Formats: sequence, structure tokens, C-alpha cells
Amino acid sequence: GCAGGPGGGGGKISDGEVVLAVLNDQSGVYADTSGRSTIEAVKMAVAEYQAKYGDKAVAKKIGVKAADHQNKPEIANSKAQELYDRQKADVILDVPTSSAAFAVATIAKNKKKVFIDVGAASTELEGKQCNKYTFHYGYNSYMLAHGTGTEVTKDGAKSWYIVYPDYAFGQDMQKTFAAAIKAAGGSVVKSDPTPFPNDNFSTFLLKAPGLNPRPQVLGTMQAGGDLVNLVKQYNEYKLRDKGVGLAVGLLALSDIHSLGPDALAGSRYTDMWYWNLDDKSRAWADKFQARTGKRPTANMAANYSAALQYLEAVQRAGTDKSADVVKQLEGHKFEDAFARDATIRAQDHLLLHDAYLSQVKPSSEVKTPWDYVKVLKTIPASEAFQQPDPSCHL
Amino acid sequence: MLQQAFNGLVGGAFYALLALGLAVIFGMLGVVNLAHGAFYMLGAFGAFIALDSFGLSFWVALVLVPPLLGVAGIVVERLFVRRLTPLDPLYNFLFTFGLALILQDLMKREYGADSQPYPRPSALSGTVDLGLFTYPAYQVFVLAVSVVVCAAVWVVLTRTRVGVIVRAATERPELTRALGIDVGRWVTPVFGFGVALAAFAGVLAAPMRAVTPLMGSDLIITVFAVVVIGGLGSVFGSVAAGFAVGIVSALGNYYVPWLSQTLVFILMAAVLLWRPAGLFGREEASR
Amino acid sequence: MESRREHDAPSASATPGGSVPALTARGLVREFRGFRAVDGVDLDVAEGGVHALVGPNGAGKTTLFNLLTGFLKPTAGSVRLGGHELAGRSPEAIARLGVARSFQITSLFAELTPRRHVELALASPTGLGWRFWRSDRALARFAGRAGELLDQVGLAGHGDVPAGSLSYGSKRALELALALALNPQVLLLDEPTAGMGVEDVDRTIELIGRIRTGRTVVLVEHNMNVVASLAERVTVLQHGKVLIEGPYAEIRHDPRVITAYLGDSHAVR
Amino acid sequence: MILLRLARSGRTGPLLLVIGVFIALALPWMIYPPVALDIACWALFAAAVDLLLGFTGLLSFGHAAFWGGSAYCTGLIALHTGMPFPVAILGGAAFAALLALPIGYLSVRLTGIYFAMVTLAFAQMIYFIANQWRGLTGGENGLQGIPRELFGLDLSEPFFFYYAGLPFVLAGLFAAWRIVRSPFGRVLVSIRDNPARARALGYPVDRYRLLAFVLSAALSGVAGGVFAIGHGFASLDGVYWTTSGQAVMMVVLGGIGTLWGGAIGAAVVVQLQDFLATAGFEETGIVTGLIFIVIVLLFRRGIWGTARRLLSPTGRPS
Amino acid sequence: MLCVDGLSAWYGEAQALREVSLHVDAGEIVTLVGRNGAGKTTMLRCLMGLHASYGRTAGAISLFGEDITGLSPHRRARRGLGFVPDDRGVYATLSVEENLTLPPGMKAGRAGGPEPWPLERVYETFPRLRERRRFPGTKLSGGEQQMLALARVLRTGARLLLCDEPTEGLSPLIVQRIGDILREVKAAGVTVLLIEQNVHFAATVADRHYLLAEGRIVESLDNDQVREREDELLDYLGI
Ligand SMILES: Nc1ncnc2c1ncn2[C@@H]1O[C@H](COP(=O)(O)OP(=O)(O)OP(=O)(O)O)[C@@H](O)[C@H]1O
Ligand SMILES: Nc1ncnc2c1ncn2[C@@H]1O[C@H](COP(=O)(O)OP(=O)(O)OP(=O)(O)O)[C@@H](O)[C@H]1O
Ligand SMILES: [Mg+2]
Ligand SMILES: [Mg+2]
Repeated sequence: GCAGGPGGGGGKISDGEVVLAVLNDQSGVYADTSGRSTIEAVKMAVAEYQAKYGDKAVAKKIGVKAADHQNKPEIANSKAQELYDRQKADVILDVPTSSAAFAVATIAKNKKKVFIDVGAASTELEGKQCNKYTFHYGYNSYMLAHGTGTEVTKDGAKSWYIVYPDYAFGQDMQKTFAAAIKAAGGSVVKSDPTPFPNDNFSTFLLKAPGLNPRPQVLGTMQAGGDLVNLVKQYNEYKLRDKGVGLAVGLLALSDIHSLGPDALAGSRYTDMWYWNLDDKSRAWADKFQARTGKRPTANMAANYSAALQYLEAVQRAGTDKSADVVKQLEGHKFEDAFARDATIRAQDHLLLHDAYLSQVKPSSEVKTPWDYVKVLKTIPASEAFQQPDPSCHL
Repeated sequence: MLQQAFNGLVGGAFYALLALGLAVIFGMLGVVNLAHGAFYMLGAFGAFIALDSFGLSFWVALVLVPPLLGVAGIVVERLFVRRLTPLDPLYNFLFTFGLALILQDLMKREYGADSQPYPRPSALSGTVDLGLFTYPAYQVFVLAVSVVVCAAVWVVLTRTRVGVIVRAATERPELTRALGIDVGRWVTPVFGFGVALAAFAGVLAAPMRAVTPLMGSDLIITVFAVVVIGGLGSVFGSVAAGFAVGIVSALGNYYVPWLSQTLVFILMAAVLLWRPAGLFGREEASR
Repeated sequence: MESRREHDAPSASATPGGSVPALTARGLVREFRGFRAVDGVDLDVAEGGVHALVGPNGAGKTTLFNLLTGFLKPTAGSVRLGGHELAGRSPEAIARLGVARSFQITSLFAELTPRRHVELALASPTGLGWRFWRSDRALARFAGRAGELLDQVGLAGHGDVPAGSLSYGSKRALELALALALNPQVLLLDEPTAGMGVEDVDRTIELIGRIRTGRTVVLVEHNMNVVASLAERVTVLQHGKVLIEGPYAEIRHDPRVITAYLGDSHAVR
Repeated sequence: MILLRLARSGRTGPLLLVIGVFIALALPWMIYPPVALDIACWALFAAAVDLLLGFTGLLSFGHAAFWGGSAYCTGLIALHTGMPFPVAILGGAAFAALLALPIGYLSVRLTGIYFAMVTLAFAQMIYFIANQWRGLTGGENGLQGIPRELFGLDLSEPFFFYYAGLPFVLAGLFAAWRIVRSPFGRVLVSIRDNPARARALGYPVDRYRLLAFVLSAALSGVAGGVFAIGHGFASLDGVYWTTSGQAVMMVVLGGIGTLWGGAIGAAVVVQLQDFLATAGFEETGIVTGLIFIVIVLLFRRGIWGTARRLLSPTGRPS
Repeated sequence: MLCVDGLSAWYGEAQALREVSLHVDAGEIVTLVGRNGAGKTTMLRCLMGLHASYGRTAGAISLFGEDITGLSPHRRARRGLGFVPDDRGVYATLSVEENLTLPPGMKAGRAGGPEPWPLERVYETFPRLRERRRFPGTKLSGGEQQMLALARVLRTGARLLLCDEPTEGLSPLIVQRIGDILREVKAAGVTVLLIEQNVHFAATVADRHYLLAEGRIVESLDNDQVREREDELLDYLGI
């Protein structure tokens, strides 16, 4: 902030109100993994902040706004401008789908407003497309691929067959996975792009056991409905019985819920958070369930955390002026219900935190509702994410 | 290779069933039903709801859901489609597009965008040995059932007067009335029947595909291409093209994965340039 | 081949009528899924004459017209107009060469008024139709001529209602006006008087009589009055083949024509 | 000039024109500027689609290829050559027209629903090509960071860019209007009504359709180019079939064959989307679907068509 | 058997029929003559109940003493009305034979109606149709389509035929044959209301004639009167 002492609290807050805006997919394929429940998560962060600081809070008045980008970059683009300009948003949160995230990042840079992306997987957000006002929070394709690729290979499954949807995310994941597997001493027998969207994966599943050498694990980079289709058909062909295990690139709690745990039992994947990880996360998940009737996905928890850390930064800065808040966020170390051993890396604004290699339980082991997952291993924050990309200049 | 082709046939079974329903509705009523995919989706959801809320098995759903949705189709025809059929086909095209959006979002509102769980019927959970290779029993069942249904429909339409009357009623409704035929009585059930076919495919799909509100809209564009390849309105053509496209895209997936998505459309463009009315379509249809 | 050479020689100089042939067809064949609608027709239409084409229903008259005007491609055979080979050309190209036709089953632009119809027909040879950057008021220059043509066919009072709402007879009259508007060298009329009242038939006969000067008219008609009063030569088609050709006065007494087409008491309308 | 001529014709035209231009100029003062720009772009796109649908009788379900194709091309020119954006937009439009040549050549032989399907198929091909050719188009991520300055003038503020882009849109709309009311437009309408008849009158129907297709594609290209520059990126969504569908929807909403109806349709759809996205109503499809159904069932002439009919009871769409 | 009372019809604002009253007795053949645009086709459309999609009508129509004014076309057809439209009404999407088998046949000879023609008889009368029976209806030549339309109505077993210019575009020979057929069906007890431009033909088949002009019946004549006043009538039609 300016060198001068703090003035009246109100003067330091633009328009007298701090506005947090959630911009995500509320009607399309990501509506369940993030969607409108995310707004509740953000409101929980607001409540927590207000309870913590009471009268001493810098942000006296806090508003939460939301908009639906329908997964379309042009809508995200106009919505972001509108949120910053007309809704007086000080920060935009979430924004799944990389193309939409890039669009919003550009707006954030032009308007000099903070943007914390949670839902997009692309590492370009902290690489080529990085900028001073944009943060990447939660996970990225590197985390997903290295967590699962490295750990599953080290665990003995040396040969892989990778199928990936033929668009940016899938192609990105395939490359990162392959690199991780090689580095861990394994090999990729074959990688096949699949149409996207697609509802018939038999071609690839039939091929798997016949490959030479026979792959020990099928790595699938599909997401959403495609993933569900693929897993249904994977079970149909009884590939697990034929010795081909399953590893999933990106899996959300809601996917497991809709497939039923048995369909996925035994498959491994990396996640950024799990609600039943420890007491702290459980406590937050209970609160969330009380408000929404559902267990939170990792995405929702990440948004909660992002909102909370943003407000904390405002508190430390004593203002919501973007430049000052950014300064407070950069290099900040913290722990909360979502992030463990967390640092916001100053070079590229990527959040580093612990990730978890997880495995889906069979339904016989599911004791409490929604408790579908067993955490096999914690991947420490220092290993979970990539080194800064030299092409990023903030 | 053979296995891949067979596997294409199974995928083609869905194309064929859906294309058949579309062709019946288009060929006889001249309506391009963009809501067809939505009815397919409702069929799958029907099976899911039957199981989830009423505990009714797959087999009961297979018998019950298609007629129920057929009745819904009849209501839609009576209330809306009928008013638009005498006008430019564009209007029904747009009407059913709007209907599809609504149906999709209604289901999304109720059940969310994610997929709903639906188990395979236990009687068909094993595999069968087909001599050359073994194959999941359920998929073999799907293939067999759809072949039987397609054949039955084809026989009914070509061996009875129904097809003739409904085509006439569509081409010139007023004149057909003047010839002593109660047009409404014939046309409405045909729409219902087409919808029921879509729902039937939907129920069949529930155990092997993701049951999501968007499952139909993803599929329907390809099915349109299938119908065009077969010849818009040609019942036989649609079914044949359905299976053929199934095989082609399975093989395409295998040999040229990067092209596989475009393959159907390339095929369609090629067919149309060579035979503007599709493989089995009559020239008139292109007027 | 033999017959072809035989025909070629005289047709280069003169036809039986004595004048130069405007339109010649040699060995024209058209098959529809194995069915021969036109089956080896040779035809010489003399320049400046009215040539009638008659025959039982389904004899192939309209199909022959379609072959002459490019709406159908012949399975075999050739059509020549002056020095040009027509077979294989598109309908619009043939229209450009000066061959205009009317349709047996009325074929109009339902939304446009008769006046606009005629204007469009008049504008066709000028290439004005391509000028997408000009105002359509450029078409006004045809208004005068269009009015005259409508007058000629008796549509003066109906120039400005949509053609779709004209009565059947008026539509037929408009068909004729359109063919005339192209100011064609060769005019092919497919049953121009079908569906017309007596008075209109008479007026049409008179009209065709007037406009025939300077052009060649080929006429398909079932109304023998029209044929008798206009045509110098008549070709009778049957089953896609030429049955006989000659002046009306001759062919009307030919027993083959009577049994196949005219019937015993061919009541002159 | 135009105004004068219109005034002389003594129709309501000039009044409406003045109102229209006034609205176009005032739009960013009344509504949010980026939304205003979207409306302007879509209005031109819809008019281009209507040129085919309403005046040539061809329902194209593949115009996204031209809108999106031009967006990529415009973006690439602006990104890699550093040319001022007007040049980029014209380049994009030229590219769209060029693309339309082979596509149109192959499709205009078909009509009705067949034409719709073939154009859709070609557009899907373009979509998949754009998706595969990541090096050029950025694939799923789109082409980001398209610059928006003009001779050093910074137009990144949407309010200012609106006025920089508007001349293109207005020029495009004028061109569409001119085409419809030219001798060429008259021939198109007759071809729409009865192609065989038009042939017999000596009009080469397919070539006329092809020219109409190319012109329409070029106008779509202008719209797509302005859109790309305005948003600063070009994305796969632009070439996806839903984009074509949306343009058709706008035309129907405004009134087929009315040309200006498309602009109203664009305004309604864009505003509605904008509103729904902020209103927190999840089921956009229900609302859009309902609007569609109501229009089709009750106001078949579309908003503009209905209004025009109410204003002049004898007025027939010409 | 057919009784029309004060029938008026409009196309939008334009009135095409003005309070027309006429009657046709059982077993008669009656023609409607009049210039182009007089309203003849409109008259038949009203009788068949097909005018509703064009515009308003007023007046009453009764058939066999029952009021049919408000009935839908297919009900009228079931009460014994048969219709040959002026544009022939041949279906493009049906083959020739399907065109012929489309109309549901009345119960044979019901209530004094004639035997519906079997397919065989149609083919004997019009051999061209047999040759072309597998082809789409509209691929027929104009005259063949006319035959098809007439044959089709004979297959319904209708008791009152409404024929709109059934001889248009037919060769003289076939016109004669149609005349024979009309006399034949008349002998079988069928009533015919015929629109005919060809006055000579009309005079050879019909019993009575109505002269229609500008939407009004201006005169009702019998055959002898027609013959006597032929020149005068032709003049009238030509005014
Ligand atoms: N496109 C087509 N497909 C199949 N058959 C056809 C086609 N066009 C014409 N025909 C057949 O060819 C024959 C000749 O038809 P055409 O129309 O030339 O007869 P026409 O001499 O003009 O008869 P009319 O005097 O009745 O008009 C008919 O039997 C008709 O059914
Ligand atoms: N669809 C229509 N819309 C508007 N006006 C019409 C329509 N059909 C006919 N008319 C008008 O109604 C009047 C009567 O037409 P109608 O067709 O009954 O005449 P017609 O006696 O059958 O003539 P024709 O001998 O030419 O067939 C005419 O003035 C005609 O222009
Ligand atoms: Mg003919
Ligand atoms: Mg008439």
C-alpha cells in the first residue's frame, strides 16, 4: 500500500465493499464438480473470515456474486469484464475449462484485477499465459499425471496403455503422463487418442489385452460422461480379470458417486484433497453438508480456500487494491481445511500444496455414505508440482 | 479385426435404432425431429427412475418405458407438431430443437449433469463364446434385439397399408382427408411410435452407457448423418447405414484415430455428392 | 447410322417444308429405369413454322420437350440448334441460346406478381441479374414491355396480385407471357390452352398466330382446333416413336392416327 | 446519400434507418459495451444467414465455419503480421469467402434439409481440423491474446473498440440490404420460389446460389473478424455447430426474410444469455427452449415480421 | 341429393362465391361451366370441405337430406362424396399402384352406392397405368396423372363424384373413353357434378348445366337448351 498509515477502513476498500465473484459452469458438464455449490463454499469462507476478525475486519462488507460461463470462452470473456466493471468484483474465482480461464486471465491483466483459477488443468496458466494478477490454485495436469504416473509405476505396474480424449487437455495429460512413467522406470506400450465426446470405447478396450507386451495398467485421461462410459465398458470386457488395472487421470467424487464405487474399485488416481482425509477436512465437510446436503468435491474445497486466502490477504494489506493484495499473496505460506503445507509460489503464482494418491474402495468397504476413497499416499508439496516455467514473466 | 467389426455392429445397433425412429418420423411426417436424442435420453432415465424409485427391473423397464414415452410423444404431436406440419419443415425443426433443450435441462435440474448409476441385468452379466472370440453377453443381446426390432418395423411398414397412408397424409393432408382418410388418427401414432423407438434404444443403452442428460445430444448429430447417408426417410436405408456407420467408425477408431470424428461426416458428404438423395433415398425426397 | 446419314444430307439444305431446319433431333432416346419414354425420335422443325407434336397420353411429348430444353439428359442421340449441339447443355444455357418453353403443369413463382415474373424473364438475357451492388430499381426499365406482354395474354388486370392466387386459366396465360418475354428464336409450348375457356383458347390461337413471325414454334396440344388452325406440320408420337409426320389435313385421316389417338368422332372443340 | 434516395422513395425506410443508426450509435451508452459489441457482431452474422435462408431458401447449418474460420484468420493476421486490425478483418472475410467457394460449390446442388446437413458436415470438418491443428489454432485453448490497437491507438477499452468495430458491422449490414434489394436479390427470391422455372428463364441457378453463399460467407466473416478482435481471442466454439444454430435461432426469432429481424433476434438472444448467466438461473436451456417454442407456435413471423404486420395490415413480406 | 343453399366463399377479403344455390338430383350428371376465375373450383372445394384453409365460407350444404356444412372432409368422403381435384392430386411419394389403393373402399354397394372398381378393372380401362404401376405417381405424364386421379375416385365407391376438369390434357381418344365411363357410372347409379371447359363434351354427357359467372349462378340449362343456344352460350362464355 502507500507508505502513509492506514486511513479509515472504508476508504481503503474500493466502493466500500469487497466482492468475490464465482465464474464457472453452472449448467454444463462441470456443473456437478463445481457449479453452484461452489458459491456456498465461498460463502463459508466469508463467514469464517467475518467470525475471525469481527470488528477488526478490513473488509466490512463482503458480497458474493456468481455467473455462468457455460464453458464457452466468449461468454467467460464478457462475463469477466462485466463482473469486474459492473458488479465491482475484486476477485474472480474458479473458472474451469482452460480456454475460458485464459480468456479471463487476459481480462484480469487488462483490468488489473485479481483472478484465482481453480478448475482449469492447463499448466500454461502459470507458463506462457501467466500474468501478475492471475493465480492457479488446486491442481494442474502436471500434478495429476505425476502423482498417478510416477506412483503407480513405482508400485510395480511398469507397462501402460494410455487412452486420451483428442483435445488440448487430453493431449497435455498424455504427454505429461508418458514423461512421468518413463522417469519412474516404466514404459508406455501404446497411446491412443479417442474421439471427444465419445460413448463407445470398445475399440480401444478390445485392443488392450492383445497389445505386446500386455499392459499392466490402462491409463485413461477421459473426464465426465466419457469417463463413465469408458469405465462401464472396461468392466463389461472384464479387463481387470485379464490383468489390466485401471488408472484415471482426473476423477471427481461425483463421478464415483454416479458410477457406484464397485465399477471403479481398485483404480488409482491423484486428487488435491479428500473430504475424509483428517479431522480438519472432515469438520469442514460436515459444515458444508449441513448447508448443501452434499459432500464437497475437492474443487469446492479449493474455492473455499482460495476465497479465504484472498480475504486474509486483504486483511494483511489493509486494502483491496489489487497490487497490494497480490503482493500479500505472493510467497504466502499457510494451512487451512483444504491446503496442507501450502505456498503460493511468487515466480509464477502457482499454489504448491500436498497431493494425494487415492484408490477407490469396493462398496463392501464403504462404511459411511460418500466415503468412497482410500488415500494411499501423500505426495509432498515439493514433489507434487512442476518447477517454474522460464517462459513465465509476471 | 473381425472382433472390431463386430464391435462396430454393436455400436451400430444404437445408430440403427435411433435412425430408424428418425426415418419413420421424417419419412412419414416430414418432421425432422431434433428432440429424438432427448427422447433417447429420457428412455435411459426412465429405466434409471424405474429402478431407483420403484425398484422395477431392467426387463420391466424395457417393456414399460417405451410405450409410456410413446404416449408422451403422442401428446406432443397432438398439441404442437400437428400445427406446424403443414408449414415449412423448418418450423418443426426449430420446435423440436427447443423441446430438446427443455427436456435436457429439466432432467439436469432433477438429476444433475453427472451420470446416474445403472447396473447390467444380472442374467446378462457374463460373456458368450461366439466361436471366434468371446464377447460380453449384454452387448450380444443388444445387437440381437435391435436387429429383430428393425426387421419387424420394416416388415410392418412395407407389408401393410400404414406406410402408404401416412406418407400420403403427410404429402397432402387436405387431399388425403378428401379421399376419406382420417389423417390425425394415422399420423399421431406414428410420431408416438418413433418416439417409443428412441426410448427403447435409451433403455437398452442405460446399462452400458453413461446415463446423463446430455447423452442424447452428443449422439444425435451423428445419427442425423447416418439418416442422411441412408437416404432421408428410407427405413431400410437408415437401418443399413446405421450398422455400416457403426462398423466404419469402429474401424476408423482403430486405424486412423485422429480422423475418426470426421469420418462419418466425410462419408456423408461423399455419399451426398455421389447420390444427392442418400444411398437408398428416392429422388423426390430431395425436392 | 444409315438413317442418320440419309437425314443429314437434306437437313443441311432444306427440310420437307422447304425452309432451313431450326431445330433437329437425331436418334433421341430417354430411358427411365429401363422404360423407354422416348425411343429413337428424329425430328426436323423448320425455321419460322409452327410444328405440332401430338400423340396419346404418355407418348413422350413432354419428355421430348425436356430433352430439347436440357431439363433431361438424353440417354442417346443429339439435338442441334443452328450450329450448336444442345444435348448435354444445362437448361439455362439452352434458354440463353434462344429456346424458351412453357410447362405443361404450371410452374410459377407463387409469391411474385405476374409483372415481376415478366420483368425477371426480360432481364434474364441482359446479365443484370448478377449486379448485386445495384438497386433493383434498375429493373424498372422493363416495366413498359412487361405491361405490354401482360396485356397481350389478357392479364392486364391481374398484374399485381401474387401469382399463387390466380385462377388456373390465368396461370396458363402467364406461362405463355413468360415464354414470350424471352423473345426466343424457338418457342416450345406444352399444352398452352389446357384448362382454358373457349374464349381464351381463341385468343391464344390468335396470339400465337401473331407472335410466330420471326420465330419457330413447337406446340404440344390435345386440342385439335388449335393444331388445325396453327400448325403447318404435325408429328404424331406413340410409345416414344414417331408414328407419322405431315400436314394436319393429311394425318387426321390416317387410320393409324385415328385408332391410336383421335378416336372415331374426334369432336373438334 | 442513401438517406436522400430513401427519402425520395417516400417509404418508412428512412425513418427506420435513422432510428436504427441512432440505436447502433447509442448502444454502448445504454447497455454494457462488450455486450453491445456482441450484439452488433451477431446482428451482422444473423443478417448474413438470413440472406441465404430468407432470400435464397437455403438453410445453412454450417455458417460457423465462416464466422469462426474468419475469426482464426483475423486473429492470426493480427497476431503474426502486426497489421492494423481493419486489414486483419478484411483478410478474415476474404478467407471466409475463399473457404465458401469449394464448400458452396459442392453443397448448392442440394436443397432443403439436405443442404442443411451437408453444410453442417463441412462445418464439422472445419471444426475438427481446427481442433487437430493445435500449432496454428491453439486447439481447445483457442487463439489467445489477439492485439487490438490501431496505429498505436489503444482500443482495449470495449467502449472505444465498439466505435472502431461498428463501421464494419454497419457496412456489412448495408451490403446485405443492398444485395437483397438488387436485381440479384430479386433473382434469388425467384430461385427460392421455383428453381426449375428460374432455369427455364435462363438463370443459372446453381451459380446464383453459389454467389449468394459466398457473399453470405464473406459477411459472416466480417462479423466473425470483428468479434475475434473485440474479444481478443478466437476459440473452437466459434466453429462449433451450436454457433451456426444460434445464428439461425436469431434469424427465426427476428423473422425469416426480414434482414433487420436478425438484429433484433441477436439483441434478444445476447441480452438473454447475458442476463441468465448472472441471474443465477441454471437452466438456460429451459428458457431458450421455451422462447423458441413460443415463437414458432405463436409468432411465426418473428418479432420484426409480426411488428411489421401489425403496423401495416396490408404489408406483405416482399 | 346434393343441395346447396346460399353458399358464399372468400379468399381473404376477396369474395369468390356469392350466395350460390344449386341442387343435383340422384343419378344426374350436372356440369358447372364458366370462364376462368368464375369460381368453379372454389365451389367444389367448398362442397368437399376443403376451403377452410383458404378462407371463410357461409351458407348451407346438405347431402342426402343431411346437413354436412360443418363436417370435415373425411366425414364427407365417408358419406359418399368423391373428389378429383383440378391439379389431379397425385402423390409424389406413392407409386401409381399405391395411389390407387390409398382410398379406403366403401362397403361394397352401401346405401345405393356403386361397386368400387377393383384394381383389375382400372388396369383394363387404362392399360397405361398398369405399365407404369411401380413408378412414383408424379412421374407420369400429365394425361396419365389425370387418368390416375379419375380411376382413384372410382375405386372409392363414392355416390356423388365432384370432378374438376377431368378431361384436361387428355387425348381425344381418352376423352371419349372418359365420356363412356361417366355414362357407365351414371348407369350404376352414381351422381356426378362436373366442371368442364369443353362445352361439346359437356353436352354429350350431362343432363343439366349451371352457368357460373363472377361467383354467381347466372343460368341453369338442360341439354336441349344448350344445343339450341350453343352459339349464344359460347359467346356468353367468351364475354
Ligand atoms: N421422370 C420420369 N420418370 C419415370 N417415368 C417418366 C418420367 N417422366 C416421364 N415418364 C414416363 O414417360 C412417358 C412419357 O411421358 P410424357 O410426359 O413425355 O408424355 P406426354 O406425351 O407428354 O403425355 P401427356 O399428353 O399425357 O402429357 C410416360 O409414360 C411417363 O410416365
Ligand atoms: N388461393 C387463392 N387465393 C386467393 N384467391 C384465389 C385463390 N384461388 C382462387 N382465387 C380467386 O378466386 C376466384 C375464383 O377462382 P377459381 O379457382 O374458383 O376459378 P375457376 O372458375 O375454377 O377458374 P379456372 O377455370 O381457371 O380453373 C378467382 O378470381 C381467383 O383469382
Ligand atoms: Mg405432356
Ligand atoms: Mg378451376
